[in-house]
This record gives sequence, structure tokens and C-alpha cells, in this order.
Amino acid sequence: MSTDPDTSGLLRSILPPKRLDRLFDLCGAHGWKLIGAGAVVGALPPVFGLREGYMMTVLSEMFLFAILALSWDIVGGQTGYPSFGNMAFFGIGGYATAILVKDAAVSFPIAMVGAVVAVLVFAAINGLIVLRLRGHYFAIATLGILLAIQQVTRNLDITGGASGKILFDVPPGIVFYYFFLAVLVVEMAVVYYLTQTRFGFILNAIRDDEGKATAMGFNTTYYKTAAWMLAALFTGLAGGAYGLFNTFLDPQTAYNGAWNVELIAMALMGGTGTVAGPVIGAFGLHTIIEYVESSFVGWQLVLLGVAIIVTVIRFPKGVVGTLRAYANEMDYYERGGMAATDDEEVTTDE
Amino acid sequence: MSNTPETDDHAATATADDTVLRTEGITKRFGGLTAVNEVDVEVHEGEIVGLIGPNGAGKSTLFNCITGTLTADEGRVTLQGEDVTDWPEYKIARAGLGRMFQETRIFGGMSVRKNLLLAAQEGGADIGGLLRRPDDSLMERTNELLEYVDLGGLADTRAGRLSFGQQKLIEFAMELMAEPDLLLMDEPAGGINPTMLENLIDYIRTANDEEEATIFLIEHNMDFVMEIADRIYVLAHGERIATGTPDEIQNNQHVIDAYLGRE
Amino acid sequence: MAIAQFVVNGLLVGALFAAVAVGFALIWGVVDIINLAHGEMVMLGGYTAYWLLSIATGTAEGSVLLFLATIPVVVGVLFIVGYALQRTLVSRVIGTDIFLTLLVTFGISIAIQQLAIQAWTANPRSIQVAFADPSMVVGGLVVPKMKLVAFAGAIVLTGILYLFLQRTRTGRAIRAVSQNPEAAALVGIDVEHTRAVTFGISSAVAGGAGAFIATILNIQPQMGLIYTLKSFVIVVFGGVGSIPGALTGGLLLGVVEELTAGLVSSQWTLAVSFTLLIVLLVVKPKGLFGTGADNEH
Amino acid sequence: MEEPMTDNHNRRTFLKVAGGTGALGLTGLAGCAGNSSNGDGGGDSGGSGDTITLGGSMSLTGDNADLGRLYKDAYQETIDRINESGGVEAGDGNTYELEMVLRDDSTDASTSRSIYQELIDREGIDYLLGPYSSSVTLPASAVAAENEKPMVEGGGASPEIFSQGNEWIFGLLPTANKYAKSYIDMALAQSPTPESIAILAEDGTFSQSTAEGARNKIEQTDLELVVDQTFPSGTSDLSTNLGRVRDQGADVLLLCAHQKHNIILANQMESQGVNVDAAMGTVGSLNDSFKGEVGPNGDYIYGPTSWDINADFEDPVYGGTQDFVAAIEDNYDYTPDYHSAAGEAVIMTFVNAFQSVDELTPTAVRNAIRDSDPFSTVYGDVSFDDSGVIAKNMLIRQWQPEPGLQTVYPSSVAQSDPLYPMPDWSER
Repeated sequence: MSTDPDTSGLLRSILPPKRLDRLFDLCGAHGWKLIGAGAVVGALPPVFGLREGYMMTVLSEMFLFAILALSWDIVGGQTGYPSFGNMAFFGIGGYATAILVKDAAVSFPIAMVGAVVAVLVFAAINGLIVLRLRGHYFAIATLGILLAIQQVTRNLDITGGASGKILFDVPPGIVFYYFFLAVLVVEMAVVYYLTQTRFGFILNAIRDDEGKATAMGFNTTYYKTAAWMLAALFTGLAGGAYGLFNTFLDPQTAYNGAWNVELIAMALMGGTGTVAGPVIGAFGLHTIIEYVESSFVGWQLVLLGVAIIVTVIRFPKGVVGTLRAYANEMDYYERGGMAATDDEEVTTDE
Repeated sequence: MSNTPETDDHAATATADDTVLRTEGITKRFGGLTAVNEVDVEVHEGEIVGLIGPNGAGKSTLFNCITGTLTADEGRVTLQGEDVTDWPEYKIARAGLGRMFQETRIFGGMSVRKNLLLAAQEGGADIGGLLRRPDDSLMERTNELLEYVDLGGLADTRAGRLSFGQQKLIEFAMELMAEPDLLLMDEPAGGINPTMLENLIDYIRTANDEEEATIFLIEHNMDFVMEIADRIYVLAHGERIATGTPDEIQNNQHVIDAYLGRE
Repeated sequence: MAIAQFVVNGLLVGALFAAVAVGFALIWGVVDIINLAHGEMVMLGGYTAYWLLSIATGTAEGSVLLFLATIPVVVGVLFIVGYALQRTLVSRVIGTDIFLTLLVTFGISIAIQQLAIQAWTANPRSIQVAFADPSMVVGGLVVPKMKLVAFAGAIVLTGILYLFLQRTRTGRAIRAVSQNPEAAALVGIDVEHTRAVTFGISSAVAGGAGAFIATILNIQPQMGLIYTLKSFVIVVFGGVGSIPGALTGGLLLGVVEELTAGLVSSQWTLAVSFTLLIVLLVVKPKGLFGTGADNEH
Repeated sequence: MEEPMTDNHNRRTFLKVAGGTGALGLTGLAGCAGNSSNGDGGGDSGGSGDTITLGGSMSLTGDNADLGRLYKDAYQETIDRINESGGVEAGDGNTYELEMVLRDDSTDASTSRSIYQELIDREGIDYLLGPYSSSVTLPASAVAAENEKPMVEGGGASPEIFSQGNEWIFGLLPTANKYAKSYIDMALAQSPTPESIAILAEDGTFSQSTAEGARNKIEQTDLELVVDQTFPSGTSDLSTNLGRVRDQGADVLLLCAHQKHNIILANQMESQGVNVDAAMGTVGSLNDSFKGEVGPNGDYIYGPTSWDINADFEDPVYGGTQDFVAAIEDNYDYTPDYHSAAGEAVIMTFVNAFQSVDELTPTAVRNAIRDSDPFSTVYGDVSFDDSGVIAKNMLIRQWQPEPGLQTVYPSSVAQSDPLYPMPDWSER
């Protein structure tokens, strides 16, 4: 299930695995500089006059989706617990901010703090329930909680019921552009750093074999919950800002079912368990969906479905994972081939 | 006590101080089936102890009761003098119990080096340790260990790409990294070729001799276990039917009967 | 009396939930896949019956017999759809990560749903079955005749599926694969084919239920998700792979929903269903009739 | 007939390329006579020169593109006709040609907001045409208020838009809370006079507003509210709720929901043996596709509409309603509906205000719209209440076995009398 043999011949001549491998090493060695450069490039468009309008919104939403996909990946990709209910964090963050700004008349920054607290409390309770489950059960339980929260939101007065919340007097678009960018950069830095620490190793260990991790002395519940809260934190921040960005929040928008799938698809297509993958996936898929929606109205969701199927069947490792596998295809034999006396059992995938 | 003809002979030979592991009357039932019935074992510091018995004798179940993977219905487990019977699995492991699995379990999605770094106990569970990047001395130690098991070139390879035998060596190196007070090994000789088996025996011996590692292992390969073990326990139908040195076990009528299938 | 009426209403729709859920339970048990596109099979079944009647009569109306005559065709068409889906797409992810199997069926679900919107628009449709006197009163309880027919149809579909698994050679092969695919392969069972047949008959029964749903409620391209989720609740309740469990679970879910609607308020029905799902997962992860849902891996 | 609030779309409608489709100016469409001078426009035409530019965002692509087109065509046709006949003679003594800048928001609220901000900042546009759908109109109306520019809209009917104390927004659609008013008035005018009413409402924004309006209306009458139930949008079975309606013996039934639930209603009323004297669905009950799905079960069911294509109101540009219908049919090859008529009235509201102000400023125009006496358009008489909503009630139409869909209330425009009470199912 790695690279497609038909295209790899061409690829091989343009970009041999060796060179790509060196490129990966280079990126790995200069991760901090890359994130810094990304932040600078992201901050530039408004400086050069892009302050509002269509492109501004598109870019803001790209950052937003990258946050959502990367947050999903902390638990789904790094820790191996694929959630189908991450939009619950988004919605709770959004509603908490909206209620604080509109009904309690607090300022935007303070409301965001309130939203973060609300999301973390929710994530802790939610995590207590779902993180005991594995596989199918975990996936569907998270979806069930998302839908239950959506129904509850519809029926409460404080959330404005099905009518939702309208938010006037919101900050201008540029504030949200920089807010989403800043959250994304911070999140990338945090995830990148964590992948190099013992904490990050433990998350990966839980993904690969939770039983073994426990047998090695790790209280996996503790680490899973920490990852879960971290994902909730960033998703909730994004949701909190989005309500104001959009000036309107109802249960349909706040717990958007299509986004819930899109953010998973973005992480998958970019490459789960990596820092760059979900971000690349978010930028790429969002651009494609934008294009399809303007050129072939009504077909964007057909495309999304087909794209998911094709990715899962042909490139389950996503862009980054597939390229990395390609770059590393020879290294096992080169580095340790002589030690591999019984290597007929080489497992190529988990 | 058990209805076996054996009486506890080791209690006399060992002082209480050097007992690493002691189980007393461990019993585990699955539905109507008693998988382990009132089993007592003791492992002393620096010993290599074997656990043998026919398929379905309850060897792995006993291991699982010791590690806390399963909770025993009756009986107590003591590790380094501390009663760990009701502790969760991770806490028992943290108290100094290491375990290698029959099917070999390492973290296939991570590099070989990360597998080893993970096993190091220095990092601990405190926030500071969790959020620090591994320091140079730790990196050096992983390099040494990989060189030691002859897998130095594979440090940055994804562990899942390694052969079964190599994975077994990595799992062993992880335990050397962790330096547990007691290492449980479930069929270390299973599924690897003769050359590698030789190497493995060497490594285990060396660890035992030089690092004074204490090892409790399940094994089907009789040559292997007779060669390496100081003492052996024999289980059949969930009960301990014999204990003694390899020579004593080889000549024990109960053991021979059990392996031949006589009730 | 009111409560009795709610219970009757609940049983009448619950049988349809059950007929949808049995296939879901079967696929989960035999192929170890959560088929998130299962609700789309219900939808396709409804549309197949709708178009068959439209072709036959010019409008989507007809007598009970004419409608029932479409059911074998619906079942046949959906069998082929299910069989083909497993053979062409789902089989490629069996044995990989659970997450990938979930995603591939989710992708199928979205694609089918959106193609249906493109083909048939998002407008809701329904099949009109003509009765001289559409409702009857039994002991003070109102029982719509078509609902009774649909109830009977759902029970019959479920029963046929059960008998098929118990009595036929293919049924035994399916059960063998569900228990141990490797062993089944060793005794000469074509595992791939058997899995595809399982997908086929599960889809066929769901499609048949969909046809009945088109007569008593309505059908829409986006209707699938809610049936998939209800199936999940039912299977978690009844146990993976258990047909009696799914039947009981379906009837019970119908009754719980109608009692909530009747005694509390209908706005809380979905919230109650989803909460029930979460509670069940936490306290009874293997189902009340649990036959082998494994919580680990 | 689409619901004017897109709360039901199950995914976010994505943004899309705006720009290009926008600056249509007066470069006419095929079929319009070619008086297209000054079509290069844009720019600072707000208060000076001989052109007034009206600007807005609209759903020109995406899920609601078909509806957005109805507004766009009606705007364009009306502006073209006005310019052909010499333009607008404003109250300041000058004659102006009209120009339109309409950009695509694909029913996305944040895109729409930035379009309006840009039209005001960059294009210097002072007079704003509202977008389509309530959830887009709401944020857009906030932009209008912040910049103190009048906005007239024919695409958002949520009462929320007009309950914010915003003095710069005017809406031509009766708001959701008015949807049930005419129906209740109609029912009370029948004999035997109904005594009880049942409300079943979907838990969506628009339906809840409709239900709330109905409850307020009922309080002012002698009707007893015997059933008042909300159900989730995802529900596909109303039998328990209909059982309540039957058991409580309600005379009049009001379903605040969309087409899907109207279909269930029509079918389950029959199968549950619910015999009320009148039943109305608020959205989607007058569509041909509704009637096609339910067949004779849909007979006698009522639905509200803000405009009747068969009416004949005078209009200074077209002459009368039928002339407008003919113009749209001839030039655009489709039959206009209430969206089109409301679009025409949006332009006429501005024209009427331009004609009555002494100087052409946004504030003066806003005041003129607010204080205007009723004036006639193809859409009917237009004037606004204090909150900015058109002073207009819904018309009630009914599916009658023969000859079909008929306007039955108010009697001044009725094509025939309502068939009331509707016959019991056993007698059909």
C-alpha cells in the first residue's frame, strides 16, 4: 500500500528516494526555522494590502481548518484514537464565547479564556467516558456525544435553541486572520516539540500497542486524557473565534457535520501522525473544495466522498507518509541488511 | 495448600531478603474453568527461573496475574517485599517488573531508537521529564545497546520494518534499557532461527552474569530452558506439579506423566 | 391507554429499525466492519421501490399487492449493490486499521448520498399505497394498516434472514467465517465471496426495509445517517452479530423513542437515543446479548 | 417556494470566487433593449454625477444559485426599464440613471459581510441591496448599520433581523412570525368557528419563529391551544404527535416545518385518522412536488405565500403585475415567483425614496423609506412598520380537488372560498 507503481517510475527519475530522504532530513533538522518561516509568510498578505474580501476569508478559513485537522491528529494520528466527534469541542468553544460576549457582555479576549475553560471541563468529562473505549466503539461514542450535544444545544434557552446566536459588533476580519494564524503556529510548534519529547513518544507508543505501553509502566489513561485535552484546547479556541468571525452561530454551524468529516479527511490526506501532514492536507483539500464548488456546483461533496475512498485505498499514509515511505524504501536494507538473517518476515505496515 | 506431592523446598534455601517475586495461592477462573489453581512461586535475586508445562497449563495466565493484566480471584503477589496484588498493571511495571511477550511486541510505527528511549526509566512520569527532549547520555546509552545487539545501523529505521528476530532483540534491548528488578519472558526462544537463538542465550546469560538481572521465563524449547535456568516450576492443568533444578525436573515422574498426557 | 398507544406506535416503527439493524449487526459480526454506508442501502431500497412503482403505474401509487411485488426486485437490486461494494471497495481495507475501514464506508456513504441528490434532487418522496380505509381501531388503539403491513414485512425479512443463516449452506459458511476466517478458509470456504454475500444480504434486507419506510414515512437522499446511527445503538444494545438481539433492540428503541415523544416531548427523542448509546457503551460494551464483540482491538 | 432561511443545509456552503460576476453595470443582458450608456461605471457614484449605484451580494452560485438568479434578474430587468424610460427624477431636481453592482456570496455569511464592507469602502456605494437568506442577511444588516447605509432586502424573513434595533434595514418579506397570522384569521372567519388549535413545530430557526408568532396571535383570540409540540428536524414519524392532535380534538392544525414534514403530515393524517377542519404547512406545502408526492392526501391543505402571481397590482415601471410576469417570462424563460416580485419591490423602494428626498444622502433616503406612505408595486402595496418590516400579511392558498391550487384569503384577492371544514378521511 505504498507508492503507486505506475507513477513511481516517473517520480523515481525526477526525485530519487535518496534525494527526497535528504530533503526530509533537512526539514527535520530545521523544523523550527520552517515553522518560523511559515509564520512570517502567513503574516505577510495583510501587510501587502490584503485586508478584507474573498481571499482574506479563504486564507483565514485555511488556517482554521489546519488547526482543526492538526488538533484531530494529536489524538487520532499521534495517539491512535480516531475521534469522529471533534466538532463538539468546536461548538462548545463557539457557544461559550458567544454567550459570554453577548449575554455577559465581556470582551473578546476574556470570553476566549472562558471558552477554553468550558471546553477543557467538557473534554475532561467526555474523555472519562470515551477514552475507556477502543476501535469502533470509541469512534462511534465520540460521534454519539457530538450528536447528543448538538441536540441538547438545540433544546436549551441559553444557547438560543435552534435559532442560535447572532453576534453584532465583532472585531474586523483581520483580527481573526491573525488570531487563526497565531493559534496555528503555536499549535504546530507545540506538536512539533512534543513529538521530540518523552510525552510524544508515549502517545505514539499508545497508538502502536497500548497493552505493551501499559506493561512498560505507563498509565495510558493519563497520557490519552492529556492529548485529548490538548486537542480540545486548540479546537475550542478555533471554535470560540469562529462564532464571532461568522457573526452567527446555530447548532448546525457550530457542530457542522460536514466539517467533522472534512477535518479527518484533511489529516488523512496530508498524512496522519505528522506535523506537516494535517496542515498540508487542510490547505490542499480546502483549495480543491473551493475550486470544485465554484466550478462544479453541487459536486463538492461527491468529490469529498470519492477522495476519501481513493485515499484510504491507495494512499492510506497520506501525502507526507507516502513520500516518507518512498524516501525510506531502501534504508532498511542499506543500514541493517546484514543483520537481517531471517528477514522474510519484514512487515511493511502495521 | 496444593495437593501436589512436592513440598516447598526453596523456602529453606533462601533468605527473605533476596526474594524478588513471591506468589501465594494464586487462583484464576474463567467461567467454570480454573486456569490457575493456588499456585505459589518464588524468584530470588540473580536467578533465572523457568516455567514450563503443556499447552493450556495456565503459564501465561499466571504471568498475566503477576503483571496485573488480569486480576487473580484469590491469592497474593509480592514484588520486592511489597504487596502488589491489587495494583494496576502500569504501577506494577513501574515498581520494577519488565515483560517480554510471546508474540514480540514493540512499537512498530516508531523508530528503533525511540523504542529504546521510551524504555529508559530516567524520564520518569513527572511533567519535567515528560517534556524534556532526551539528553546526550541517554542517546549514548541507546547507541551502546544497539551496538551490543548488533543492530547499530537500524537506529532510525521504523521498528515495524524489522524482521521478527530483530524485533525480539529490540524488545530485549528495551528491557536492558529499563533495567527491571525482575524480567518476565514469555517464550523468548519461540519463532527465531538457531543462529539468533544462540545469540539470545548469550545475551540473557551475560545480562544475568554481569548485570545480575533476575529472569522468570516461560519456555517450550526444553533444550533452551534446561540449559539456561537455575530452577524450574512445572504447571499442569493450572496446578504446580513440580519444582526443582533442571536435572530434578527431567527425572520427575509427575512431569513426564503430565507431558505424556496422563492424568 | 395513551401509554399503550405510544408502545404500539413504537413497536410498529421499531420493527423497521430492527430490520435495518440486523444487516448492520451481521456485517459487523462477520466482516468486522462498521458499515457507515448501511443507511444509504435503506435509502437506495426506498428509491428503487419508488421508481419501480413509478414505472409501473406512472405515479408512485399502487395497491398493497403491487407494492409488495416490488420487494423481491428491491431485495435483488440491493443484494447486487452490497455484494459489489464489498468486492470492489471494502475488501481492500479489511484487516487494516479500523479507522481506515470506518473512513472508507463513510466515504461511500457521502458519495452515494450526494450522487442521489444529483440524480433525484433533495426533495422528499413517498410511496402512496391505496387502502379503502387506511386506519383501523383495535381495542381503542389506532393502528394504520400500512404500518401493520410494514411491521409484518420487517419481521418477515428479519425472519428470512435468520432462517437463511441457520438452514442454508451459505448461511453456515457465513457463520463459519464470522467465527474464524482462517479456519473457514482451510475447510474450503471462499472467504472473500462469503463476506461479499454477507454484505449483499445485509444490504438487501436494509433495502427491503427502506421500501416499507417509503410507504409509511418518506425517503430523502440524506436520510441514511440517522438509520446508521440507530442501527449502531441497536447493535450495541443487542450484541454484535446477534439477530435476535437486533430484533429486540430495534423494537425497544422504537418504544423508547415513542414513549419519550409521548410522555416528555418529541424534541428530546434524538437526544435520548444518543445518550442511550453512550450509556450503553459505557456500562454494557458487549451488548445485552453479547456474543463476541471484542472491546480490545 | 424555498424557505427563506437556510438553516437546514447540512454543510457550510463554501466561499467562492466573487469578483468577475459582479460589476454588471448596465451592459445589458441579451434580450434587453440596448440602452447601456455609462456602463463603465463603478467608482464614486454615490451622491454626485448622474448615476446612482445600488450594490449588494447575492447567492449566485452554490445551493441557492437558482433563487439568487430570480433576484438578480428582477433587479436587472427593473433597472434597465427605468433607465430606458429616462432614469429616476430625484427629489433634488436631477435625473439619474441607475447602476447595479451585484457580487456572489454563495450564501456564505462571512463572504457577504466582506463584500458589503468592500462595496462601501472601495466602490463608495451608499445604497445596499440585501442578500438572500436570513442567516446571511443578519450579519450583512450589521455592516449596513455600522456604516450608516440603508439596506433594502427581499431575501431574509427571520424576525431576528428586525429585532436588533437596526434602523438601516428594511425587509420586503413578511417575517416568519407573521406566517401563521392570516391562516388563523382565515380560520376564525369560517363557520363553524374553530375553538381549538394544535401547533407542531420543527426545531429549526425559521419554524420556531413561525410557531412563536402563531402563539402570540392565538393569545389575542378565543382559540384554545390544545397541542404545542416541538420535534427534531431529523424526525421522520409524526404519528405520536398526530395522535395527540386527534385525541385532543383540535379543530385547526398548524405545522411549522418544511416540505419533508408536510409530506409526512399529509400521509399520516390519513393513516392516523386525524380529522381536523383545517391544516396548514408553513414552508413547502404549496410546491407542485409536495402535491406530486402526496397525491389526493394533499387536498384541502393550506399554505402561506407573500405574493400571488394571479394578482394585479399597479406598478409605475411595468404597468401591473401581469406585465411584470410577462416581461420575466419573455426575457428570461421562466415564470417568476415571490422572490422575483420582492426583488422588483426592492428597487422600487429605493426609487420611491430617491424621488421624495430633497438631497441625495444615505440618511435622507433612509428616512424617506421609513416614512413613506404605501406605494403600489407589482408585489403589492409597500410600506414599512417601525422595525423595518413590510406592512403586509401573507396570502393563504389551498389545494382544492378542483381546480387545484387556489388563493382563498384574504377575500380581496381570493380566487375562491376556502373549502372549510375539510372532509373527514372516511368521506373522501
